[in-house]
Amino acid sequence: MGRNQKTSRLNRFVTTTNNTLVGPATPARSADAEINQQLTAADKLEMLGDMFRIRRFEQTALQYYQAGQMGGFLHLYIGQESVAVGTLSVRGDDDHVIGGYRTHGQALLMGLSMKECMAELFGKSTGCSKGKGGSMHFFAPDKNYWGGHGIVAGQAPLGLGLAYALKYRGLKGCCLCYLGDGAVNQGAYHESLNLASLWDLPVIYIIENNRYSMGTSQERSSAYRTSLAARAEGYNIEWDMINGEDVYEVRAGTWKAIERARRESRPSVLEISTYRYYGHSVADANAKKYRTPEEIEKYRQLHDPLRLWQRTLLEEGVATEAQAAELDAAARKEVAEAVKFAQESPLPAEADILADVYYEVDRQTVAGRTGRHFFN
Amino acid sequence: MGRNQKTSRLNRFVTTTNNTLVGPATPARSADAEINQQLTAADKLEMLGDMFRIRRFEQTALQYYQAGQMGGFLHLYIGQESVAVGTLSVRGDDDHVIGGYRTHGQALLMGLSMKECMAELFGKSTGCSKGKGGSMHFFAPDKNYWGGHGIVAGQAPLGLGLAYALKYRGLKGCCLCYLGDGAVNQGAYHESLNLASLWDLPVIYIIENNRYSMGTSQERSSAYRTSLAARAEGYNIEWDMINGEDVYEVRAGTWKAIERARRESRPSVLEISTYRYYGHSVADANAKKYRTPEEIEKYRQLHDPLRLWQRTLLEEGVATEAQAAELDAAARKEVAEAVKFAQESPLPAEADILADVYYEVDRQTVAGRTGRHFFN
Amino acid sequence: MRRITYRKALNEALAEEIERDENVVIIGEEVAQYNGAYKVTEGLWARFGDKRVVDTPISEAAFVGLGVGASMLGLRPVVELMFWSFAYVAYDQIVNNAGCIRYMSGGSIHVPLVIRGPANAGTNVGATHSHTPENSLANVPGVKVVCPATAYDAKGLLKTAIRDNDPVFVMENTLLYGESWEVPEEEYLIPLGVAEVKREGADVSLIAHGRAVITSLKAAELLAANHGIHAEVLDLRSIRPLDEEAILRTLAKTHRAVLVDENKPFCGVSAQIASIIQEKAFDELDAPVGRVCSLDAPAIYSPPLERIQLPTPERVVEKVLQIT
Amino acid sequence: MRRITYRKALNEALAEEIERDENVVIIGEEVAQYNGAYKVTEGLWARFGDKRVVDTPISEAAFVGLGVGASMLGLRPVVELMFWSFAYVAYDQIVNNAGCIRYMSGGSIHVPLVIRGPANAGTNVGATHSHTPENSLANVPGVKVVCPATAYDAKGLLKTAIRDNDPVFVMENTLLYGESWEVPEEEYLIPLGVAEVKREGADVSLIAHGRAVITSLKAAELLAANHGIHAEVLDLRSIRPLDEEAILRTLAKTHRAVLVDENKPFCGVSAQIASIIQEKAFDELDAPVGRVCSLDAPAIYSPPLERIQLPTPERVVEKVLQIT
Ligand SMILES: Cc1ncc(C[n+]2csc(CCOP(=O)(O)OP(=O)(O)O)c2C)c(N)n1
Ligand SMILES: Cc1ncc(C[n+]2csc(CCOP(=O)(O)OP(=O)(O)O)c2C)c(N)n1
Ligand SMILES: [Mg+2]
Ligand SMILES: [Mg+2]
Repeated sequence: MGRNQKTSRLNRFVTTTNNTLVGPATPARSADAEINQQLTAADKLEMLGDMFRIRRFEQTALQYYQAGQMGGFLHLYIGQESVAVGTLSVRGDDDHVIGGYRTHGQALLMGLSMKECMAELFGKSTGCSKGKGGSMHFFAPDKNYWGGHGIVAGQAPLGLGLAYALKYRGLKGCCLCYLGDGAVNQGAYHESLNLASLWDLPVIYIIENNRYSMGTSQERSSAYRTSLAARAEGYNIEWDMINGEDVYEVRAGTWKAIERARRESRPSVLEISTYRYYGHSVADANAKKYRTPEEIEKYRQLHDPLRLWQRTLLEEGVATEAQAAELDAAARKEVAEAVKFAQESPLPAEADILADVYYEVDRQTVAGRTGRHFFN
Repeated sequence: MGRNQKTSRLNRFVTTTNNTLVGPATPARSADAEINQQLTAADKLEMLGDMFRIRRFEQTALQYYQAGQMGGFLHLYIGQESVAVGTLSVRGDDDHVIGGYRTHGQALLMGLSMKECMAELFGKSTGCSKGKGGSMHFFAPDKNYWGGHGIVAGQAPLGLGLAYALKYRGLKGCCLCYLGDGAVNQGAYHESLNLASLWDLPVIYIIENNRYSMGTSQERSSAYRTSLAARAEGYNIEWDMINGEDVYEVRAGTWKAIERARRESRPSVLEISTYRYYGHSVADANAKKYRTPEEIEKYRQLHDPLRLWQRTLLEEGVATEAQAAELDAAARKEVAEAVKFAQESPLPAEADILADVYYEVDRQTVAGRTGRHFFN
Repeated sequence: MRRITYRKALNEALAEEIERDENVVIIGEEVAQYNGAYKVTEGLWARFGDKRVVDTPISEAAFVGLGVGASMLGLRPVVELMFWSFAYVAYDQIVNNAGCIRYMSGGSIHVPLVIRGPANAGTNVGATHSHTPENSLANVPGVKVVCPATAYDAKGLLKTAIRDNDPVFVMENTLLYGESWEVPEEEYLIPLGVAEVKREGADVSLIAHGRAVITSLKAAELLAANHGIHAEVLDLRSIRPLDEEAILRTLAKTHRAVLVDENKPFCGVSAQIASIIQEKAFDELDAPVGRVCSLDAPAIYSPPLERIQLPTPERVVEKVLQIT
Repeated sequence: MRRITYRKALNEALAEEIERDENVVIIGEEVAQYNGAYKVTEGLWARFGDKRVVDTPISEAAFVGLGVGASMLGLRPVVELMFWSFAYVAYDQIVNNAGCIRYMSGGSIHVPLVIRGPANAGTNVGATHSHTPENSLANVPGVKVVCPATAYDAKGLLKTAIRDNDPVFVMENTLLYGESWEVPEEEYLIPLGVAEVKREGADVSLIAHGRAVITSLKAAELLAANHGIHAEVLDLRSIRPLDEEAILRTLAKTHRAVLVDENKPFCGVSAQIASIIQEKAFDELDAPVGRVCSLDAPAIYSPPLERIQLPTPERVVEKVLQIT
């Protein structure tokens, strides 16, 4: 099987024997990058707050899911917060975002309220998808957030299309399209890379490499020489490997790609190393079989992006312990309110099952009133 | 669009200004390769004969197609004969072959008789697919020839499966899977590369790069850095670029890949430069629009694989003009007999429309006689 | 009135809509510089340029998905599939992304996308190239499917499809591209979901879509000439939305129906129509609804055989005689 | 008799066939080391090892196509789709390669392949994961489709499917995996194409497949208890081949039918059955054939809503009351 030559870079914290908190490989360089120098203390605190928001939101969702108050899947982002926070903290207002089914983090950062997200998980009509999409299918196009897609890599061509529309219409901005390390083996992703390069589209594919696709390690699912991102070379696309636990590095790498998209209308592929603490989805009974409890524990202890960022801010003197605790408390409060909102919200009505299928029917246009649209 | 850095190697005869017959770049080396040193004069003549067979077969098919005696498409291989002849001349009896819809050449070399191939084109029941497949769908599994596939790159996973079965069953041999330069942009091909490498499968993907997919040049359809084959690197697969007009080079490169498959059970990707003289299919009314008549003429004059090989044999003193003419005459005779056979053969019977759908029904097994299989 | 081909009618529809709306863009394999594999887009690239008429690599999943994504952000892509048969390499993008995103987003997104191309057997291109997926795609709530039978309908339906705000799949027919019909110079639109009686008759209703309409019209000729049976031919034009009223109307008149389509029979369009008729016109029916479909095997290559694999006027006549 | 779950029954079928025939190999995402996303393959990797139970990357087109190719050369691959919904990224391999190669090769190749996995809505996993493609796939001549409703049927049908020499698509149901039924210890096979009367009755026939059979049985209870109506429940088990005789037999007895399936209605399986019944049992019918399908929208997430989007016993009862 596979003959992958691992780079020490991506996996370096996997093989570390150092028992202390591991810092980024090139802390000085990344932190010194212009995009990071511009950060104010408030900006940095906001990012910490965002990490708390994502984590507390999901921890609470998990409880209600386990209590049977939600259906379907729940793919938790916990452990990966620095990726969403880092990448989206450099996003401009004109940039658009689309991703897979492990994207609560991105959604919350794109301006979706916790209330509408929590309500969606509860299947309520006040949810961001009116209770029709569920955990995998959050949407807020008015906020440049295009989902939430359940089919692995199904979003890759859509992201391409968003970038295409931006370019076609002469609009500013680019599209950030997230996918997993397992998703790179879907054909649609490759077709998309070719088109992105051939047509000079401003799309950035962000591979959140959390080392596993369900129970399958990267080594068991992908053949590669140096990295997954390097496949981009075959399409003449610039790519980068980024240490996901270093928010500065994530920001610097993403910014470079965004600049490339804006200035040259060229695509990029970024592979960001990260880790998920929970199972593939909550129902993943085998969460502990394909990796050791020690591995998970090591990540929690040594590589937790939230703790690492918090420590960075403390070390930089940007935040105090008390400020961090305040941010946490605010996040918890926001979550509690979101739960209350979700619980008190109504379910969709029975008639809603047949709404939102056809635009023309929903608007009761002439087209929507012509011919039979629904059958039984 | 595209920012491809062309290698001079693949396209070197495109840019040549030399007005004489262009020889292979590394004639000494390729001809000296062990696999070529082993060739007897008879072997070399047989290869020339095979080229004549393919060319005369297709030229005649073209006439009957234009006379309305065939239906559907007719994708001619003329101009590319050296690829099929070169690659398949090093094939062992245990090796299997599968390809796309421009594969009459391969079929004829795999032991399908001209008669059954011509009869297939005429839609007769004596055809290699009983008149059910047509030009794109020749089959002869008893001769290790697995088609003839009309969906671009649809054969890529099938070739993988043939290789998988060989390995699983502990059989010798590998699978040669042909596809075009346009086919590399189908997702299924990429998924196949990953699996081939990950599972160490003895499959060789042979990209017949004739520079166009229908009316689209390689530059307009593919983004790449150095070559299409180099995408294999992203999957840690060995790859090679081969000058298709040099039979020796084709043989040497293919042999290396076959050895790799046999000894290491590892896949390869070979990109073989070649050219087609006719339109994409005969019905391609635009055959002359997307490339200049001069370009086509230049290939015919300077790069014709049949003429080049014939000249090599003359220069080597392996063949005389008379011998070459004899081979041509034999090929023409074989074609004439094939046409006669095809013309005199019966059409499938009306009842045959519903045969060959289900194995169990065809054999009238208990399963085939249970329940309704066909509807109306 | 002038007569133009089905191909030309489609071409005019595309040109007019490109001119009318700057967000209309034609995307597909060989649609631009090559003028279209079947020449439906002939001259459009020369006239409207690179931006509006775009050649793609052979990557249906990516460019169909691109069309969906671009439509979400305000474009009106008209994606050509060289054959609808190639939809199968892009099926996930078609069903899940074109078909379900509006719903999953609670109606916050809409997908004003057209996918068009030929969807027919009968040209001896073999089983892989001869699929007719209108039945399976019309199964997907959220999409619309139209199958024009004439040049007039092709133009009017395609124009409407492009202006529609839902994904519309236009299924054409290579055997009709070269046929001519009367088409006015003036602009017109044909609503989706409105069937048309293409021939009046009182004895039996032939209900069809796409080229099967032409087959039905020929059958109606034969029935009148040889059997004194006056068949009404109803062209559904649009499979979804479906003009159920028109179906029931002709049934109320004739009390007998033969459904003709080029689908493979199992769960073909005519299965659905038969199901509707027996449910809603049970008491109107004087005989079981008959169906004439393609013979139930993958498309055969051999030209004379494939001709009879498709519904023929003779088979329609035979079926009519069985139920009258 | 012992009772085992539907999941366990499938697991036993796989284990027995792996043992019986060295060419049977299980291929799919997470089927080996993870024991299957839904645990259908639990323990098989531990017992039979790497060669016989194979984990794949998320590349359905490639590994389904690999299964087709390997089956052509003598293997009997049993490919698991984690959900049949993911068939859409492999649809070309399924329809054109599994479905058409035998025909296009003039019968010189056969494809003894099984593709199996769950094909159902009802677990709130959203529209993309809730497709039921049995109707569309059974449309393809060359393939077979079975939809077991009980553990007993699941085991017997899967074993037969693996031994069958044509491509057989086994569509299971995640909502049934945990349910238990009586299943003998001894080996048995159930032929494809044989329906089963799961409950006798003389007043109306409920004809169903997959989990809709369970719904129909519950409806029959309600009809008996509350309305004194004795419904016969016919489980098709196999969609293609189809036990048409059994359908006509129950119709000849009850003269009324309600068809229940979880497809979306347009061109769903019940459309085809309705079409057959009205054609072949026209004079037997005392009322139009009724249909109860999923409500015609993509699968909704919200759990209480999705429960009623699927056919419920109550809706079946209501439809029966309408036609009796
Ligand atoms: C086409 C398709 N195949 C399979 C699945 C089931 N599935 C959902 S997520 C997943 C693993 C994806 O792993 P990865 O891309 O690494 O993302 P992660 O879950 O680690 O975020 C699988 C197999 C799917 N949703 N779509
Ligand atoms: C999936 C799919 N898309 C489109 C086509 C139509 N088509 C057939 S051949 C072809 C061009 C292929 O070019 P290439 O791979 O370079 O092979 P060549 O014809 O040059 O041998 C196209 C677009 C097809 N058969 N299948
Ligand atoms: Mg992952
Ligand atoms: Mg080519």
